[in-house]
Amino acid sequence: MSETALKLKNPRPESLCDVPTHFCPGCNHGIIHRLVAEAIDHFGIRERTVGAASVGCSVFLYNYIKTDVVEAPHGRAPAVATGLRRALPDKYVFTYQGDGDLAAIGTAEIIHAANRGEKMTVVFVNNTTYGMTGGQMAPTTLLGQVTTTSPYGRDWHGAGYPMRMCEILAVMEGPSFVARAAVNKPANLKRARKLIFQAFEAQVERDGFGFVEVLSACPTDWGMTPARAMERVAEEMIPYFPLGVFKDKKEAEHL
Amino acid sequence: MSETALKLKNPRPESLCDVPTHFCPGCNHGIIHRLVAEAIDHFGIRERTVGAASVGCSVFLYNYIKTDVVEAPHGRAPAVATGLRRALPDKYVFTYQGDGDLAAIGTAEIIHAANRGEKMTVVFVNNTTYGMTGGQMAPTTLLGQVTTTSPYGRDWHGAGYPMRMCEILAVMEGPSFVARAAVNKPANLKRARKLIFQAFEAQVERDGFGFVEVLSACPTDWGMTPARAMERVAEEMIPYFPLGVFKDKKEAEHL
Amino acid sequence: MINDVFIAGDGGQGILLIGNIIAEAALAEGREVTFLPSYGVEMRGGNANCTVVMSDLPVGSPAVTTPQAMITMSTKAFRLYEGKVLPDGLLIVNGSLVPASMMTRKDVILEAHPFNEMAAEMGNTRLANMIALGLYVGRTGAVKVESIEEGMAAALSERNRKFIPKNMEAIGKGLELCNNGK
Amino acid sequence: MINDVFIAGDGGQGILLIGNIIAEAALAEGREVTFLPSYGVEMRGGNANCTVVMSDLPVGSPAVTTPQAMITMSTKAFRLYEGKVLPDGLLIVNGSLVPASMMTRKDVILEAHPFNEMAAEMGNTRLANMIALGLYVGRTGAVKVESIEEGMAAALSERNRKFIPKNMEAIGKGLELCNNGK
Amino acid sequence: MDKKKKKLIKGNDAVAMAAIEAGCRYYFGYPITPQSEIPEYLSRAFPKLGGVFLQAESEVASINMLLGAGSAGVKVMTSSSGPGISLMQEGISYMAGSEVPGVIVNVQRSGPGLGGISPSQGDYFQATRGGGHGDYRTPALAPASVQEMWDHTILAFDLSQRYRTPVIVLADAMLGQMKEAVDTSAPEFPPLPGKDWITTGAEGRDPRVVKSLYLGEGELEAHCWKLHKKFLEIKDKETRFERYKLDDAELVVVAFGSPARISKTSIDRARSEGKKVGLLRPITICPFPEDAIAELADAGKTFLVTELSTGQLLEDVRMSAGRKAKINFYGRPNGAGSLPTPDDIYHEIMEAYPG
Amino acid sequence: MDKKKKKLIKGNDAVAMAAIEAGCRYYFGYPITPQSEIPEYLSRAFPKLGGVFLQAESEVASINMLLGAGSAGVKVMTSSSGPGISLMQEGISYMAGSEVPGVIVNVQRSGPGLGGISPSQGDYFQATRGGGHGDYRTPALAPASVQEMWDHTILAFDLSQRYRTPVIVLADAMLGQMKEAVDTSAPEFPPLPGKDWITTGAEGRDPRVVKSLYLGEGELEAHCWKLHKKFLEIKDKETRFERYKLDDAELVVVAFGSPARISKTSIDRARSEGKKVGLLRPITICPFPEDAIAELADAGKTFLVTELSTGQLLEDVRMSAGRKAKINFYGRPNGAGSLPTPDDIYHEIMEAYPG
Amino acid sequence: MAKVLINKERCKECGLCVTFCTKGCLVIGDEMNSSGYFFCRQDNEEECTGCGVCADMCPDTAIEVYK
Amino acid sequence: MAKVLINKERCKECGLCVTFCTKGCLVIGDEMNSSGYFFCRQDNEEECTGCGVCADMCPDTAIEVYK
Ligand SMILES: Cc1ncc(C[n+]2csc(CCOP(=O)(O)OP(=O)(O)O)c2C)c(N)n1
Ligand SMILES: Cc1ncc(C[n+]2csc(CCOP(=O)(O)OP(=O)(O)O)c2C)c(N)n1
Ligand code: SF4
Ligand code: SF4
Ligand code: SF4
Ligand code: SF4
Ligand code: SF4
Ligand code: SF4
Ligand SMILES: [Mg+2]
Ligand SMILES: [Mg+2]
Repeated sequence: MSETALKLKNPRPESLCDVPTHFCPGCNHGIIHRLVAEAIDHFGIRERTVGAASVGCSVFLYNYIKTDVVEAPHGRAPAVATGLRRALPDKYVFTYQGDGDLAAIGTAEIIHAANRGEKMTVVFVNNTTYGMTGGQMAPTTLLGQVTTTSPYGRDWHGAGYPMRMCEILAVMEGPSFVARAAVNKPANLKRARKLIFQAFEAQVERDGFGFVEVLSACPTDWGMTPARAMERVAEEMIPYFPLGVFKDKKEAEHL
Repeated sequence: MSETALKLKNPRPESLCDVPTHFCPGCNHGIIHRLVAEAIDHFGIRERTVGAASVGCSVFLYNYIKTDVVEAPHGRAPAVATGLRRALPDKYVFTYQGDGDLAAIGTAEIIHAANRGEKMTVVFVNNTTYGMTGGQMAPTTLLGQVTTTSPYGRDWHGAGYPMRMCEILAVMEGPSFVARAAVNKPANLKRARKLIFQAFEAQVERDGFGFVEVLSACPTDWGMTPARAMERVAEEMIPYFPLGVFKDKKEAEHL
Repeated sequence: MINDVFIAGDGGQGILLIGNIIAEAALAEGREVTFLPSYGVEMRGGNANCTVVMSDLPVGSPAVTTPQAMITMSTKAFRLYEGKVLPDGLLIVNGSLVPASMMTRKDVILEAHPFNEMAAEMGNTRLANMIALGLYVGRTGAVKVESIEEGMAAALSERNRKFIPKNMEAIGKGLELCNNGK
Repeated sequence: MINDVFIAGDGGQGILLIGNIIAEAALAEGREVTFLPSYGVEMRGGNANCTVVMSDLPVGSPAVTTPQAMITMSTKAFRLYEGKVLPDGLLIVNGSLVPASMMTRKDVILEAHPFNEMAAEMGNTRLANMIALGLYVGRTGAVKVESIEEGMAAALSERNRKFIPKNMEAIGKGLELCNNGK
Repeated sequence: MDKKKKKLIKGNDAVAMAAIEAGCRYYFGYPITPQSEIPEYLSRAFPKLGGVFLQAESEVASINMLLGAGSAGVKVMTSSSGPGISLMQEGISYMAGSEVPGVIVNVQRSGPGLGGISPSQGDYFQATRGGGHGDYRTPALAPASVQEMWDHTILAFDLSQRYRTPVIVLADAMLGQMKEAVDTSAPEFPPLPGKDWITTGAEGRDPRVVKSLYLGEGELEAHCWKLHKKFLEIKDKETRFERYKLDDAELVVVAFGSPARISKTSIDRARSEGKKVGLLRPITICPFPEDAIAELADAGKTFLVTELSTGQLLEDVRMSAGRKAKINFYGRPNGAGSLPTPDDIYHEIMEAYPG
Repeated sequence: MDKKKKKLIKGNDAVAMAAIEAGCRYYFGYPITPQSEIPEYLSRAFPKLGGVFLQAESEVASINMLLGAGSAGVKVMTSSSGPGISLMQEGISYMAGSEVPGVIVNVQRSGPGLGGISPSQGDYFQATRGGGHGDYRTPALAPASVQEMWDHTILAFDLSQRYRTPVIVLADAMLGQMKEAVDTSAPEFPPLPGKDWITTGAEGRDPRVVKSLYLGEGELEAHCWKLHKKFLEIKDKETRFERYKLDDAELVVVAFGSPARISKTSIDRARSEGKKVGLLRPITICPFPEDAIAELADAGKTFLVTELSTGQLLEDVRMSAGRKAKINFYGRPNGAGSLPTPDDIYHEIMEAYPG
Repeated sequence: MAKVLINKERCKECGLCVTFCTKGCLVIGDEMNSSGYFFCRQDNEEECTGCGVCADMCPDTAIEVYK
Repeated sequence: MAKVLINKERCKECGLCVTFCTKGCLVIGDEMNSSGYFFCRQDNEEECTGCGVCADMCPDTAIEVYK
C-alpha cells in the first residue's frame, strides 16, 4: 500500500482513548475532547493530571481521556477539582463542564474557584442547551431560541438573558487566563486549540486558574444537521458570545 | 418646653418599627435599616411590599421593618424574593443581605436573579466579615485582614481576592441599577440614601432589578470602636470598593 | 389475555408513534394498557424503543423482559434486542437495514421485509413504520384494524391527522404481507 | 458533692476567664468538671456568661437551671439572671454597676461590692473579675485558693501568665471581703 | 368507570396536568431525568393560563422560590429526582419549619450519587424521615399508577394547603415515563382553612412574618410540639393504604409504588394456584399505615416486603409488625435491569408462603 | 486514668485537635454556629502543620471538596450544623456511592429551618437513614462527652478509611461548646487497607475513575448490594454501645449524646433510692445496636427513651424492641431552654418505673 | 434655635453622634440606662444648628432633632 | 501526494469532513457500518492535499491523514 511511504500527519493524541464515543453524530464534544487530550499531551502531564468530570453529555470523560478522573455532582466539578488540587499540590487538575453545569447550578462553584485563582484548568463547553437531559433551556440559551422548556423562544422577561461567563469571570482578580473559542470551522478550531493550550499553560506554567469557553454545536437538541449546526454557531452564537482572550494575567500581576 | 415651638426635623420613618434593636453599639446595620425604611416610605409602598430577610446579623429584619417579611435560608433571599414577586405581580419585594449571605453561599442566587432582571430591590450590606457567626472571613474580607478564620490575615494564595459584587453584576444585561454606597460619614450617608432610593426606583418605576451595596462597619468583629470602624471604611474599604453607580439602565435599553 | 410488544429503532423512524397507536387502539377496545418508552441516556445517539402491554386485567408491569412480539426497525436495535424475544415469539425486522446474515435465531417467527423500500414505493420512506405496524396487527390480532385507525386519531396531533389515510394505506400493505404468508 | 456557679456580665469583663480558672482549679484538684459558655447570638451586644459544674462524680449536665452560686458583673446580666439563683444560694453582684435599688431578692445570700472601684484602686479596673472570683472562692470553698493559682496558670496563655501575681493579689482582696464578713 | 372516557397519559404529564387541575399556576424547577416532562409540559401550558413557569438556576433555588411563592399564598410545585431532591433538603426543612405549603414531586431515579435513571425506591427514607435537618416530617404520597400520579398530585395540593406543610409525591421513573389510561375527573375536597398568615403586603393590617427562627426560651420546643401535633392529626385523618385480596390472605405482600402494582399480577397468579396471598399497599408512606400492619401481624400473617432498595420500607414494616412477626424480604436495589417482573415476585411469594 | 494528665478542652476544639491527631491535614468548611470553633481552630493550626484549611463558599462546595480530596487519598474533614448538613446531602450521597472516605461532623443545633442554636438531636433521622438520595447508609457516631468528641473523631477517620465510606459524627451544641477534661492519648488501630483506587495521576498505571454512575444492566444493583454488604460488615464489627448499670436494671433508659450523660446523674439518683435503673447508650447510632435492645426486650425490661426531639431514636428502639415491649418516651424537642435537667429525667424515670 | 432630644433608653453609647457633630454639642454622659449603657446627651445646646447629622449617623434612631 | 484513511466503524455519518474539505474529496458512502451508519469515504484521492482539515473537524477521530 502506498501509505507505507506516506507519513501519518495526525496521530491520535496519547491522552485520548481509542474507543468509540457515545456522542451524537456531529457533536462538538468529540472535537473538544480531542483538543483537550492534545493539550495534555503537549504539556506531557497525562500521568500527573486528574480530571473532574461534570454531569452532562460529557459525563463519560473517563472513558475518553486517559487520565485519572473523578465524577463530580452536577455543577460541582470546580469544588471537586479544588479538593483534588489542594491534596495534590504537585499534580494538575482540569474540569470539563457544560453550560448547564457551569453557568446554572454550578455558578457559585465556578465563580469562587476563579476568585481563589485555584490552580486548575476549566474547559467550559457552551452549546446553549442542556444536551444530556434532552434540550432544555440553559443560562446561555439565546434570546428567541426554542428549547423544550422555552417552547415559545427564550424571552428575557422572565427567563433572563444569555449569560456570558467569560465576561463575568474576567472582572475578577483571581483568574489568570480567560478566553472564548469555537470549533465551528477549521480556522476557529486552530485558534481554539491554542486557547485550550493556554488555559492549561496558565495552570502548568503560571500556577494559575485557566478558563476556556468553547462554543459547541449540539445538532441533536438544536434539531439540525451537523453542518447546519456549525453554521448556527457562526451566525447566532459568535455575534453574542464574541471569541477572544478576556484576561491573560502574567504572574507578576498577582502580587 | 421649648420643643413645642420647634419642629421635629427627622420624624421616625413610618416603615421603621419603634423598638430597640439587637445590633451592637455603632453597628451600621441600624443606619441602613433606617434608610431602607425611608425609601419604602418615599415610594409609599409599605403596605404593598414584602421583604426577604437573610441569615446574618440582619436576620431580625421583621422586627424592625414594618412590612411583611419572609425569612430565607442563608444566601437564598433572592430566590425567595423571586418566588414572592412572581406570585405577587402587583407588589414589591426587597432583600436585605450580608456579604457572607450574598457573596458566598448565595452567589448563584444573586447572579441569576440579577441576570433575569427579576423585579426586586437588593440591599447588600458589606462589612467584610460574617458578623453573626462571630467574625469569620467573608468573600469581601480585604487582603491582610485578620478574622477568626484568616488568623494570619487573608492571603490571596489559597483564600482568593475580596469580591467586588457590583462590578460583577454590572457586567450582566439583567440588572437595571447597580451601585455602591457607604454610610461612614454624613456626606456618604446622604449619597447612600439617594442610591438606596434609586435601587427601589429601579423596581417601582422601571420594573427592574435594583441593587445597592452599602459598605458597613462592624465594630464588634473588627475589634474597633464605632468611630474607628467608620474610619476603616474610608481608609481600607472605599479604596478597594469604590463608591458610585455601576449601571443604570433606562427601560428602553431592555428591548 | 395479555399481549405485549417491544418496538425499537432509530429516533426518526416513528418508533414511539406506532407504540402509541397500538396502545391507543387497545384502549379504544376497552382493554387495560401500558406504554413504556425509552428515555434519557438510552436515547443518546438517536435510539428509541418502547414496550406496549395490553391486557384484560390491570397491567402489572409495563416493562417486559421477554416480549411476545418485537419490531426492530434498525440494525442497531436488532443487534441489541434480538435475543430478548420469547421463543416462538414474533420477530418483525426491517430487512431494508438489517442484513439477512444477522438473523440467526431459529426459534422465533421471523418476519423480515424491506419496509424502507416498500415505503419508498408508496412515495414516502417514513411510512416504513406503518407497514411494520400493519404486519404486527395482521400477525398477532392483538388489536383490530379498525381500532388502529381510532388509535391513530388519538395518537396523532390535530395537524398530523391528515396523514391518517396514507398511514392506513401503509398499514394495509403490512397486512397484505401477512395475508400472503411468508 | 457538687458545686456549680453561673457567671455573667459584659464581653470585656473577663467573665469566661474566671469561669475557666474555676474549672481548671477544680480539675487540678482531681474533680470532675464542666464549663459551658454562652455562644452565638447570646453574645450579641457583648453579653457573656458561663456555667461551671464541679463534682466528685461525672457531671451529668453542664447546664444548670438554678445555680447554687451566681456572679453578675453588669446591670444587664443582673437583670436577666438574678431570679435564677437557688433560694439560699450565693449571689455576688458588681455593686459598681448594679444599683442597690435593683437588688430585691431576700432569699439569697447577697454579696454586692463595688468591684470596679476596688479594682481601680488597685490600678486596673480589669481586675474587678478577679476580686469577684476571690470572693466566690472565699464564700463557697468550692476550690482551694492554691488550686486557683494552678488553675490560672492553665487558663492563661503563655504571654498572659505574667499577670498572675497581680490577679492573685486581686483575688486576695476578694477573699478579704468575705473574711471581713458582709 | 367507563374506560372510554379515559385518556392515555404519560405519568409525568399527568402530574403536570393534575397540578393545573388543582389550581396550581406556579412552577419552579430544574431539569433532571426522568421527570423533565413535568417542567416541559408546564413551560408550554402555563403561559397560556397566565401561570408562571420558571426554570431556576438549581434545585436549591427552586425550593426557595417555593418558599417565597408559598408564603405569598399561591399553590406552587416543583419536581425533581434523586440528586435534585437532596439539594432541596435545607429548603424543605425551612418550609416545614415555617409551615409553608408546597408540592414536591420526586420521580425517583437510582442512587446513591449519580447512580442511574432507572426506577428506584431508594429515596424512601429521605421522603419519610425528613432528609433535612431538624425535627419535622412531611406527608409523602406514593402513587402506583398513572391514575394515581394524577390523583396524588391533586391530593398533595389539598393536604399541603390544608395543613400548611410541604408534601412529597414519591413516584419513580417507571411511573413518570409510562403511559396509562387516566380518568381526569377532579375530586372534591372540603373547603380549605383561611389564609391569615400569608405575606402579601401589610395592607390595612399588621405586618406578618413567615419564619422558622425561634430563639426565645421554650419557643422552639413549643413550635416543634405544634408541628408534631399537626403530624399526628395528619396521621389520624389522612393515612391511606390499599388492601388487595387481604381478607383471607395468609401471606401479605407489602409494597408501594411500582413494585406494588407488579405484585398484584404475581398475587393473582399465586391465587390462581390456590395460595391465599394479598397486598397491603401504603398510599401514604408517611404517615405510615402502622395500625393496618400491626393488625395483620397480630392475626399471625406472614409478610413479604418487596421494594426497589436493600430495605427501607422494610424498617417501617418491622417497626409496625413487631419483632416477632415473620417478615420476608425481597429487595431489588435500583439500577438498570433491576425492576422485578411479576414472575420474580411470584417466585418470592411461593417461597415465602407459609406452611 | 490519671486525671492530672487530662486537659480541659472545649468540645469543638477537641474535634479539631483529634483530627490533627488522626493525621487529617485537609479541612473544607463553612462557618455556622455552634461549630465555628472547629474551622477557626484549624485555620490557626493547619498552616503551621503544612495542612490545608479552606473556607469554602458554601457547604455544598465544602462537601464536594471532600469528594475531591478524599478521592486523592488524603484524610479530610468538614463540619457544620443543621442547615449546612442538609446542603451536603447530595454530596454525601455521591461520596457514599463513589466510596470516598471523609469525616463529616454535625454539631447539631435546633431545627427545622433556621430554628435556633441550642443543642438538638433533630438530625438523628438524617444521620442514620441517609438524608441524601439513593440506597446507602453511612456510619454515624454519637459522642456524649468532650472525651468522646476526641475519641469519636479519631475513630471516624479510621472507619472512614477502613471501609471507604463517609462517616458522620453526630454531636450537639452542648458538646461542642462545653469544656471538659480530656485524655488526649491516641488509640491504636490495625493497619489500614491499601489505597489502590485513589486518583493521584495515572503514573505508570492504568487511569482510575472514582464515580457513582452505573448504567449497565445489573451494574448498579450489584453496586448497591456491595454497599449493603459493606454496611452489614460494619454492623457486625463496629456496632458500639455502652451499658451503664444495666445488669439488674428493670427500667432501661435509652439515650445517646447529651441526654445520655444527663441521664446518668438521674439514674444514679434513682438508684440511690433503690430503683433498678440502667442506661443503654448507642455509641454508633448507625449501625444501631439492635441486638442489645432486643435482648433487653426479651428479658421483659421496661424502656424509657429520651432524646432532644419528638421521637426519632424512638423509632429505632421500637423497631429493635418489638411492638410488645413497654416503651416510655420523654422527648424534649430542641430549642432554647429545652435541654432536660437531671431532675427532669429523674422524674420521668420514677414515673416510668415498672410496678 | 435648635436642639436635639436623645432617647436615652435607645442609646447604646456608640459615640457616633459625638464624633460627627461638627459643633461638639454632644457627649457621652455619666448616667446609665437600663441596658447598662452610658447614654449620650447634648452638652451645649446653644451651638446646635439642627443640622441633623447626629440623627443621621445614629444607628439606633435615638436622636430627634428639633429646629 | 496525500490521502486519508477513514475508520469506518468510528464514523457516524455526520458529514462534517465532507462539508469542510475544500477539495471535495469526501462523500458519505452507501455502505453501512455495524452501528448502522453510512460511513464516509474518500472520493477523489488525487485532489487531497493532506491538509488535515477533515481530521481536525471529525468529532469521532475517525480520520487519519497521510502525507
Ligand atoms: C443536581 C442535579 N440536577 C440535575 C441533574 C440533571 N442533569 C444532568 S446533565 C444536566 C444538564 C446538562 O447540560 P450541560 O451542562 O449544558 O451539558 P451538555 O449535556 O449540554 O453538554 C442536567 C440538568 C443532575 N444530574 N443533578
Ligand atoms: C446554610 C447555612 N450555613 C451557615 C449558616 C451560619 N451563618 C449564619 S449568618 C452567617 C454569615 C453572616 O454573615 P453576613 O451574611 O456577612 O451577615 P452579617 O452578619 O455580617 O451582617 C452564617 C455563615 C447558616 N445559618 N446556614
Ligand atoms: S445531545 Fe447534543 S451535546 Fe449531547 S451528545 Fe448529542 S449532540 Fe452532543
Ligand atoms: S456583629 Fe457586627 S454586624 Fe453584627 S450586629 Fe454586631 S456590629 Fe453589627
Ligand atoms: S443637630 Fe447637628 S449641631 Fe445639633 S447636635 Fe446634632 S450634629 Fe450637632
Ligand atoms: S449615635 Fe445614637 S446610639 Fe450612638 S451615642 Fe449617639 S445617640 Fe447614642
Ligand atoms: S486532508 Fe484536506 S484535502 Fe484531504 S480529504 Fe481531508 S480535508 Fe480534504
Ligand atoms: S467527520 Fe468523522 S464521523 Fe463525521 S462523517 Fe467524517 S469521518 Fe465520519
Ligand atoms: Mg450544554
Ligand atoms: Mg457580613
